[in-house]
Amino acid sequence: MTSSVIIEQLKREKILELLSQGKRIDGRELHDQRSLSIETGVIPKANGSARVKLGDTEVVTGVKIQPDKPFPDLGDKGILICTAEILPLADPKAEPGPPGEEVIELARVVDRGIRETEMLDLKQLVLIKDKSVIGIFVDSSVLNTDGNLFDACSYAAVAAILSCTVPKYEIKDDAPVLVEGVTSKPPIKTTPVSVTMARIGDHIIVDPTADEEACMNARITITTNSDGNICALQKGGSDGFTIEQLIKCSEIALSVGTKIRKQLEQLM
Amino acid sequence: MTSSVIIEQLKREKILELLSQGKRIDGRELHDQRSLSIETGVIPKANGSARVKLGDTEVVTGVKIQPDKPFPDLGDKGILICTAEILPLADPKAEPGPPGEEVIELARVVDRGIRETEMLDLKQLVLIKDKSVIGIFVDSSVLNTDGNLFDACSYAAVAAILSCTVPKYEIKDDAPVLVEGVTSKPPIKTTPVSVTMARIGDHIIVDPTADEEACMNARITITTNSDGNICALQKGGSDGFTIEQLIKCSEIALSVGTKIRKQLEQLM
Amino acid sequence: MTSSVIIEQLKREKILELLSQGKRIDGRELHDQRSLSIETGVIPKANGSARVKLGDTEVVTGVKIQPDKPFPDLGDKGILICTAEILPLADPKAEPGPPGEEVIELARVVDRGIRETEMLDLKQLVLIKDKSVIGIFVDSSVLNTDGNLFDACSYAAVAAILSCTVPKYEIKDDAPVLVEGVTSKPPIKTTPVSVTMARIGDHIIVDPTADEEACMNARITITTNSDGNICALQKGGSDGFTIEQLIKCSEIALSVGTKIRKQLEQLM
Amino acid sequence: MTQLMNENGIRCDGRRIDQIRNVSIKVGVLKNADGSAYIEFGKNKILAGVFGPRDVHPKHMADQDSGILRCRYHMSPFSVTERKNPAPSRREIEISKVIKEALQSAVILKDFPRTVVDVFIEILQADGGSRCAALDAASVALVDAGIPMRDMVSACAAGKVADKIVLDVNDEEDKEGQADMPVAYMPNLGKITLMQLDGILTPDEYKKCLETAIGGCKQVYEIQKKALMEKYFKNGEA
Amino acid sequence: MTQLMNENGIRCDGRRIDQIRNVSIKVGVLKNADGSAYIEFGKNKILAGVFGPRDVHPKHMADQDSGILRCRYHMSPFSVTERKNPAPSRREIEISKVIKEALQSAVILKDFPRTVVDVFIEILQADGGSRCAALDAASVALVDAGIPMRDMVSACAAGKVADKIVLDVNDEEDKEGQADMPVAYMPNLGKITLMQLDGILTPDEYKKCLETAIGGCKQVYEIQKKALMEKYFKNGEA
Amino acid sequence: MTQLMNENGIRCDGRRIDQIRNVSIKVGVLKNADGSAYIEFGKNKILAGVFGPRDVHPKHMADQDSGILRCRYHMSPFSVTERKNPAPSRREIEISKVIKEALQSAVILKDFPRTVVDVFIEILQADGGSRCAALDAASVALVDAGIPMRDMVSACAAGKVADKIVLDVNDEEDKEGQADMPVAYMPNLGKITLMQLDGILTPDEYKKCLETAIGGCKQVYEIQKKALMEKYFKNGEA
Repeated sequence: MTSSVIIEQLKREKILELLSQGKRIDGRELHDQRSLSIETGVIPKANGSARVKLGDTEVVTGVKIQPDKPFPDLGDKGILICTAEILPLADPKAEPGPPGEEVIELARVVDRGIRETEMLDLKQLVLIKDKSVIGIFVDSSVLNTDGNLFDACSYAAVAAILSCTVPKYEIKDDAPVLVEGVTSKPPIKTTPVSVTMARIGDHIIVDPTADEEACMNARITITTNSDGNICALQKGGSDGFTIEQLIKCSEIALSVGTKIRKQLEQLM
Repeated sequence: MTSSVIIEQLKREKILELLSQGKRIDGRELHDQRSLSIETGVIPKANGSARVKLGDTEVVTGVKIQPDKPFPDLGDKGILICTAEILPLADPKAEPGPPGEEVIELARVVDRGIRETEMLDLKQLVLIKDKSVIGIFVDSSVLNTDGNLFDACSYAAVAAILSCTVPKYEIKDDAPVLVEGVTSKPPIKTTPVSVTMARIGDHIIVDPTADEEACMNARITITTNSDGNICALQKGGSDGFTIEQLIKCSEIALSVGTKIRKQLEQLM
Repeated sequence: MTSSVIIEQLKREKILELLSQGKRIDGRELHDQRSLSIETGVIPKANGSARVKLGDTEVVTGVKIQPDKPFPDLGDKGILICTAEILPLADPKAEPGPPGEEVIELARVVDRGIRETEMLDLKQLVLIKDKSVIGIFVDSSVLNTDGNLFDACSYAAVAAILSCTVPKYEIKDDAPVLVEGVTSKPPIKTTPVSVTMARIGDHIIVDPTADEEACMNARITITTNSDGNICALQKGGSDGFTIEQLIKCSEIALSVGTKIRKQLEQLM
Repeated sequence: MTQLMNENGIRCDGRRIDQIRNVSIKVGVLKNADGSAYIEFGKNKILAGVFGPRDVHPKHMADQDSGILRCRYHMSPFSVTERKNPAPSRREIEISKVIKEALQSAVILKDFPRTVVDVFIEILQADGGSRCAALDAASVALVDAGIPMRDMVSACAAGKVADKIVLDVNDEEDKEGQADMPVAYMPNLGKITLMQLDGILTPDEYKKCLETAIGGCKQVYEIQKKALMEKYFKNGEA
Repeated sequence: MTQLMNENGIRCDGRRIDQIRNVSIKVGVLKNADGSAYIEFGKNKILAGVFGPRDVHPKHMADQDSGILRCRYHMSPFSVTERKNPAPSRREIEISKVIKEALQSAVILKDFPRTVVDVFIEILQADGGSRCAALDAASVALVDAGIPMRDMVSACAAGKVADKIVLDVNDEEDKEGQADMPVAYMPNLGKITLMQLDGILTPDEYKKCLETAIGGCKQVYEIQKKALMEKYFKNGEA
Repeated sequence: MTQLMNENGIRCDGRRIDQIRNVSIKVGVLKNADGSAYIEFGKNKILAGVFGPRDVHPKHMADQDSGILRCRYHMSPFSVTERKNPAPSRREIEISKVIKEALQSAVILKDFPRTVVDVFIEILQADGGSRCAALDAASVALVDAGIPMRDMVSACAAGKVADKIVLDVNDEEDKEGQADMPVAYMPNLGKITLMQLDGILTPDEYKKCLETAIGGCKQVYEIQKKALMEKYFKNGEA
């Protein structure tokens, strides 16, 4: 234990020393993301799926689409539910059991990025108003952690949705019945892209690794849509940002997001 | 810690010494309650509400009224559910999480006091027999503890019910629909009043404080109705009562209850 | 504590020493079961019940029969659910609370023994296809543990089912209504019998006691039906069996099962 | 609706108003428990098992100066008309608490610091008055376990049925009657250690009901003693 | 559907776009807590109670080098239109976390190793902006508890309603408006310690919204100070 | 209803009765785990990750004389046709137990007292025989983690389909077939460490089914060895 604590400490000092020269420990520029690979269709039994690697952070997302009852007072909309889980095999510190506050925050931030950008036109997913709608369940499982789970899960969820096919249901006797072999594309309106940044001292870095997260003062995740608007935001971490830093972060999120959006939209 | 233990010990000795002279540490007579203040309408978004201070014990109760399905085999009655919670900010010993046996007992004793006196005529709360009824949820939150939570919660619950207004529902397509702006009084049949007493040695004292509860041998809560009958009773604590003490307690509950009932009924 | 550990150790040595001479500590032959007593009708308020003593292992099973909704996609079958619980009064090591993996395995093995042999013709338990069926709940409570809970629970569950009576329901307004005073026999197709064996060294023993289970290398439970077929099997324990041992175990299960089946079928 | 009492004052199960149901208690019925008892009280069928004094888990619950008492009152899924979910209900948690408090001043645990005595009660079949019957069995099981006791705890309910105060309310009377008052009593010390009331009584009825219940407790006490005699002094001989 | 803003730029509750709702804060309202505050922020009615520094349970959560901060944001069942289940929802768990993080750099706990400061927040009645109002009360309660602090934390939301950037979004505006941005700010250190956004903003609107929210935080800060003055320096005298 | 076998003894997925599905195993696929493997077994897609030997939490589970083994078999919500609730089902808890017992006599943990080896299995996509495939991956992941082992554990099911004993039952055959018998086998020690059976077999079919399954286990063993060779002795060289 002791030796690993010392190594952690040395790593932190190195990260801070390099940052003071405008450099990062893995050679990236401050506003560079790690290499991002996206593979879709990895779970053929799901209606949509994607496996994302963002550096060494790895996520699989599966989309399940099935008829459901609408939420009360939302009878004119389909259901969208996004969850996230850090599998215990992903991280020596992850533990089986009910999700802790970090995992709940992760799932809710991924969910809001998709919901608040209005990526899916949920009004097109109604089978019988107030009684039966299509439910879209977007479940993300983190397979390996190396920082920035927010973006990795978000990209995997968006990719899985973009690549999914929606089964067709007919109404018989007031109940939905699957029409075999007929599917359609999901009703996509925009492509949300989240970009997570860390503040370490006065430096804003994009896509922090686990080592960088261990040094960060504060974190921010900003999700933008295809029109260049800002649609969802979550600040984290125990310290704060100045207003100038927050404006800079929004600019970074837009410019980095544009590149990622192109990569995601190739999946459609 | 040690010094506070010593103070607790001295306080206990003082309480016992004073009791042997027929006196209480806060100057009350043995069968006096602490000053009781009741304010209703404190939560305007609720259908009824009350904030009760019984000495330093403080409770807020809110009443929510909404359509619900009846319990099986009770299709000709509305639903009444009373809960109680000791908020973690009420007491350094209270903890967040699922309720322990003390809190469950507290909630159930408050509930029975209202249910067994038949305070509400639940038969008047049916919308469609066996299918749709009005549900009355009476949730009490303890904000500060200083003994005798039973009576404080009970008075707050009764006051919130007495002061509530019942929304009107119409049946459309077999489902209840709210009629805006029309309300009625709840179907009140009687005003239950609980009186909690502690036995310390051979003394029966009314409305024990937390310090007195720490010295008590046994506890009893007796709820009476407007007709001077005894309707619910709960003995607690690790020691017992003689039959003479129990009869005396019922007499005290009736006489103290009469005063409280007047104070409560002014709220109607 | 220490002295009881020493006694446990001596008992284990004795069991192994006797086994090497082909003997068991309680005088039984290797393939003998302990004495089995079965009493039915012990819980008159249940639709069927049985109290089983297998040596000092003791179980009560109650059967409750009531209308229920069918499982999705199984609208043409009644519901059968078997549970098991080790009551905290049964064993100093048992604890109140949600069931652990041992108890879940126990319940699932008992359930599969009844389900996989198709003891009950569930197709005869449909009231309205896809909407309303008869549910049979078979709940076993272990009252005292002395090894081989699998067989004791299984015999109690089978006996309770064999001796139960099924109430009659009529359909009124699409809902099942009990017809008082009319019952029928359950739709029994076969009588499953489970036989549990332990391997200690190279010896296969039938119906191990708790002391023998503490020495065993591996465990196997084989359930056979009235036609002499093998219908369910569960291997347990941290070591394995050879293929020859597994074939021998199946033969033992069939021959021991025949005796037990006769005893069970007398209850019908 | 059942007629709860006929014109001769005979109740729906044939009893007089001052008569308890048939009660039988068997001591030492569980091999693994340190003490145990099985009671049939009317249609109630209840097992009580006692373990301890033994180490407390979790340890922070232990009392440095005394043993502690824990109680669990639990109903089997098949014990009532509608199958009961096996998870403990709020009702079972409350009853566990009042039973524990009813036994607490009877047991003497000062000599067993840092230990616990666990009382586990299983309702195999429930009828009116199951908490009293459970207490009666638990009290006998504590004696069977050799736990030092100041007094037995004997419990019986009284109630109001068809406008009469009656002893030992059964299931139908509990559901359709006017009041139910379970009482636990230490017969030699003369103390009531459990008392609850659901239903409406005038002050006079309240007194009568309490006295009636205590009369029932005294009858139960004789049955408890007899059951212990049967185990410990076969054929009534010491 | 409510009309959220009239032709004169007046909002559905009569406010101008740059106006916060009525806010009142009372300090030291709970007898048993080490510090406490009650806030009414529009229709929000919120209690915050602080305990500590005190021993940590469970012990493995303790930090050898510093005190830790814990937060619970909880809604009463009667606080919202539809009765809320009392068990904490995922939303409440997330808000508890962001509130804790918003307070964390304000409190100085280095001198209290192995202890915890617990902040308990109860939403008695919820309106738009309840997490900001909760933070405002919690921050004052921490001061009342005597916890050393680098700065106050003052929180207020801004948002987009009827195509305008407005200060302090209320419930109707939150539900039917276009964006909601809660912000917490340390007024002397100039740091934003909580920030979230739901809804769609152009980059220019984003900047304006952020500045508007910070303006609101500064107004709240004055109210927080006044409330503390009232308790600690009666009549404004030192 | 699918026709499970044609007149030429060819199964619904084109296999002969004695043929296993395509199996591929990749070793060391997870960066953070001490050992890992990914298996595709028919349509099963399964990850296994091993951590340890490492400290046990909670501590009271530790064994003073040996390391302990823990197992979790878990299905992703998207792994099956109907979305699965992420909370572990009773079925998953039972399978976790039988997998742990199947591996227990293969691992040698005597030299690691007071530690735990955790085996985490995630079913990303489920097909018939997922517990066997999971075991095959877990066994390879244990080797990859450097845990000392007496033998590999190789698993494969056999079953009865269309009145024939067949090797390696797939999903359709499992659902509509007559019997399914998963078996795990230590190929060098000749021991069966997992065995279950659902379905009806005559004594002769039982023997044949068991032998068929063991034949499958031996085929899987070769694939497991090849996968390890590929990682540890590139191009088959030592």
